[in-house]
Amino acid sequence: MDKRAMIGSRIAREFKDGDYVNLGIGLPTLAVNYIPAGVHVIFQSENGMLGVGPSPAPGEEDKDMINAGGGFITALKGASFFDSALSFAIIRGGHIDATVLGALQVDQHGNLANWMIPGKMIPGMGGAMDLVTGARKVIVAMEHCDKHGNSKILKECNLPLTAKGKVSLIITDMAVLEVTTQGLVLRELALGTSVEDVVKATEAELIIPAQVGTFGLD
Amino acid sequence: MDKRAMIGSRIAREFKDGDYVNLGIGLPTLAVNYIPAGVHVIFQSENGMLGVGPSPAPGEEDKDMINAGGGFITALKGASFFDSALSFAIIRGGHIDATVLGALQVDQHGNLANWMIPGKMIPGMGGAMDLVTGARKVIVAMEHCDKHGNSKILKECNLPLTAKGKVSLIITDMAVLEVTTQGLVLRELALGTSVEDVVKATEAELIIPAQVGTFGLD
Amino acid sequence: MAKQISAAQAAAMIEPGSRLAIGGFLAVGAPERIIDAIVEKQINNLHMIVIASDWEDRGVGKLVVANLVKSAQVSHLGTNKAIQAQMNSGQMTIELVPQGTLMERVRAAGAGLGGILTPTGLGTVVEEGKQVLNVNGLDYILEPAIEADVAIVKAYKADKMGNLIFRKTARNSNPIMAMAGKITIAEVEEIVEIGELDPELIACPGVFVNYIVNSTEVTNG
Amino acid sequence: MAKQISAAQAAAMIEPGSRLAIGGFLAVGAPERIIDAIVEKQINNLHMIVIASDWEDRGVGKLVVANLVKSAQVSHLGTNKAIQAQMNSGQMTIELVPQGTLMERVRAAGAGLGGILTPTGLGTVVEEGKQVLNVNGLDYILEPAIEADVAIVKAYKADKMGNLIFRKTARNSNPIMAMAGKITIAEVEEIVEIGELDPELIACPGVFVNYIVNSTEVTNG
Repeated sequence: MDKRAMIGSRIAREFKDGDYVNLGIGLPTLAVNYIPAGVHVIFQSENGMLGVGPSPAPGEEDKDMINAGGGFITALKGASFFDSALSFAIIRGGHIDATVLGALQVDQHGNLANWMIPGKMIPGMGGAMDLVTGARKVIVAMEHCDKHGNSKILKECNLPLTAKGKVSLIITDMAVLEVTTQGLVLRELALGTSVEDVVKATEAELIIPAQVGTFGLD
Repeated sequence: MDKRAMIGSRIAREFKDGDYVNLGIGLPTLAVNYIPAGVHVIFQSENGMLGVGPSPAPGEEDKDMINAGGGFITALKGASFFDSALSFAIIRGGHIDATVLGALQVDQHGNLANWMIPGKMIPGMGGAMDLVTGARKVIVAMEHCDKHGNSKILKECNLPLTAKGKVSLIITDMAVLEVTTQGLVLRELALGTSVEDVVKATEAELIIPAQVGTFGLD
Repeated sequence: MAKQISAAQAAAMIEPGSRLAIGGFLAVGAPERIIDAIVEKQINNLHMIVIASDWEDRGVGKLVVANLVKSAQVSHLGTNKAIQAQMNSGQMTIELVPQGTLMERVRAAGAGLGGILTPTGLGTVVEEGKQVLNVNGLDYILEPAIEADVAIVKAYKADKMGNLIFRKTARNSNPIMAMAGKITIAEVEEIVEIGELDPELIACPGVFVNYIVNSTEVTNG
Repeated sequence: MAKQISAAQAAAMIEPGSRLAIGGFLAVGAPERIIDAIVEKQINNLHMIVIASDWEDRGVGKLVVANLVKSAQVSHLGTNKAIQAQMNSGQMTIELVPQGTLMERVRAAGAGLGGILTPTGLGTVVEEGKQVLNVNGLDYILEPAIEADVAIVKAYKADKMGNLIFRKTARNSNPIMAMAGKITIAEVEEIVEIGELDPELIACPGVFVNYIVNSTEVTNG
């Protein structure tokens, strides 16, 4: 099973009809392929539009139409264009229902680190700090472990934070975890993954309720 | 001679070609009739436009086209419409070359009082405080004395201020006075008015230079 | 997505005692039908966030005349004798706010900012009782954001997603007030299909708008 | 009124050591011709206020590659290896600013405000060394306004008064940067007569624009 597709399809189930959503670049954008029929989600691109549509066909790119990752996009009916200050007023002001971002680390307090590794990689936070601070629901979508097999879900982030205590849901290739005031609750297991697998792959403490759901590609 | 026309024509001489100007309601608006040929001044209305034109012909009023005083207006070619926040960003941000306002009192320190008489009249400051704070040049245009013959140009304003130390020029039916760091300098006399007349009608201390110009309707 | 409702339904959403941010400037660009419906339903004890108190028979002045407003944040009262009388009698509490400061404070609420730092009002009564901060050598008054329970605005047209376009000086405070409501209701002259508005012309994206009221529709609700 | 000049004349107005606010997002909506002219004239020691450092061969990245930038306020460097190398070597001083904070600080300068009060960055390194203020029970970081000597922006069309309209996502930071320059220069794809632009569509009024450069015109300056 394609891990990334599975994460993308699970993200898509978080959206309600009429939601305004900002998807971070990379993995989160896969969610657009799995929005259920009858659910209309309006995607924002923080460089200044609402109503982002699919990528253009080759040869039909418009030089003035990119998303926040620099990729060419199209506009759906009902789209609007605006300047960056209004775009971040929308974000910071709590008008975006959900944002989905990747992470270097996330911890059981809902802290997120996704913008720099000191001494190694400092791309800058771009719009991520505003998104995580302002969106009504912050979803982290990522592979559960890094390429060395180390857990990215920690008791305490040790990389510089993007925002403190703002993450509410973590969706990985292994599990769906909810950040609660009690701690990190295991809500769903990926098909074929056991509770033990998740516990073993997670540095953070996990609360395992009696009922744990499952998810996976249909 | 029409005092108000004389003041209006004198105000108009303060504007340079290409200036962006905000005129307060009442007397200051008379200036629009005296802009010299070849001088193009762009008038702002703080409710959200640049490029205010003359009043519409009777019967041609547009319900959505008023100035800040509530009077019907037209738009000139090159006009633009925007929201109130941008309108005051323009004002507060120092992008308006000159504003002309009436006054209840003005004093030799450049203080202005034009928005309330405690216990009597509290219309509110509207946009006046922002205009006086933000415009590059603040011109007060008014009759020299109130209807009881008392000087409106004082050593110290005793009504609540609109802004502190922001007035740079005072144009009345008797004189043009410049606010300097030394004090209030008599720059011009209205035709038919003597230095003594002005001194007598002014409570503030006046600096009388060797050369004093004159103004009046041509 | 914005839901189409009647002016009466809009008024029915407003609780007595609500903080209302209402668009318009001297009643131009004012949501007259929703204001009428609030008067009709006698929703009282309101706090009103407006540029001006308009006229006694037009704009938000009608709320004042109907004795529905207990307090207001407003920049200008000069055109409405009723509000001045209610202020003098103590029936209404008024915070006079410079117009640019008012707009920026409302925008701050909509934009998730805590307040603004403005030079407007320094050395005047507006400064009294407020924190003054020095930033890079200049003084500014800290003025907190102004939030609203419900924003009621007027636009020229809406599409069914709630995207709004405005006409001439009737735009004024409307796009700003729309940002600040926990719920935002837009009264419009025409509702068009999605895709009919020029995306470059939308001065208030639908993300700020929850409900739309067609002002030309006869309400029965 | 805006004066039409060439890209070379625009560059000649910029002093070495200037603070430049430059529009664009990953080089979309970037004033490429004026950037080229700055490189041509080797105007150095610049401070650059930009959303991102773009690519090495497009947008403001070209200024970095030409070693003309000594410091920057920027939200994202990830697409430009040259700026990361210059940052690591100490050749360039970088203040990383969250994108929304950057835009709002630049807007504050243009709007005559001293700074902003934002929750973005609380509990992170962005907060370090800054004043945190509590307003109505919530904490906000005080971030001062960011002023520019010269703002250089890119628009789709200008009229001869300097009114600007933009196209799609090429609008981005341009109307905001335009507000903050002591001098503002707009590079545009077409200059039209006064009256040809729809007054409702003007996203940056000419009051913010001093000079216009036609990007399609061959410069000889």
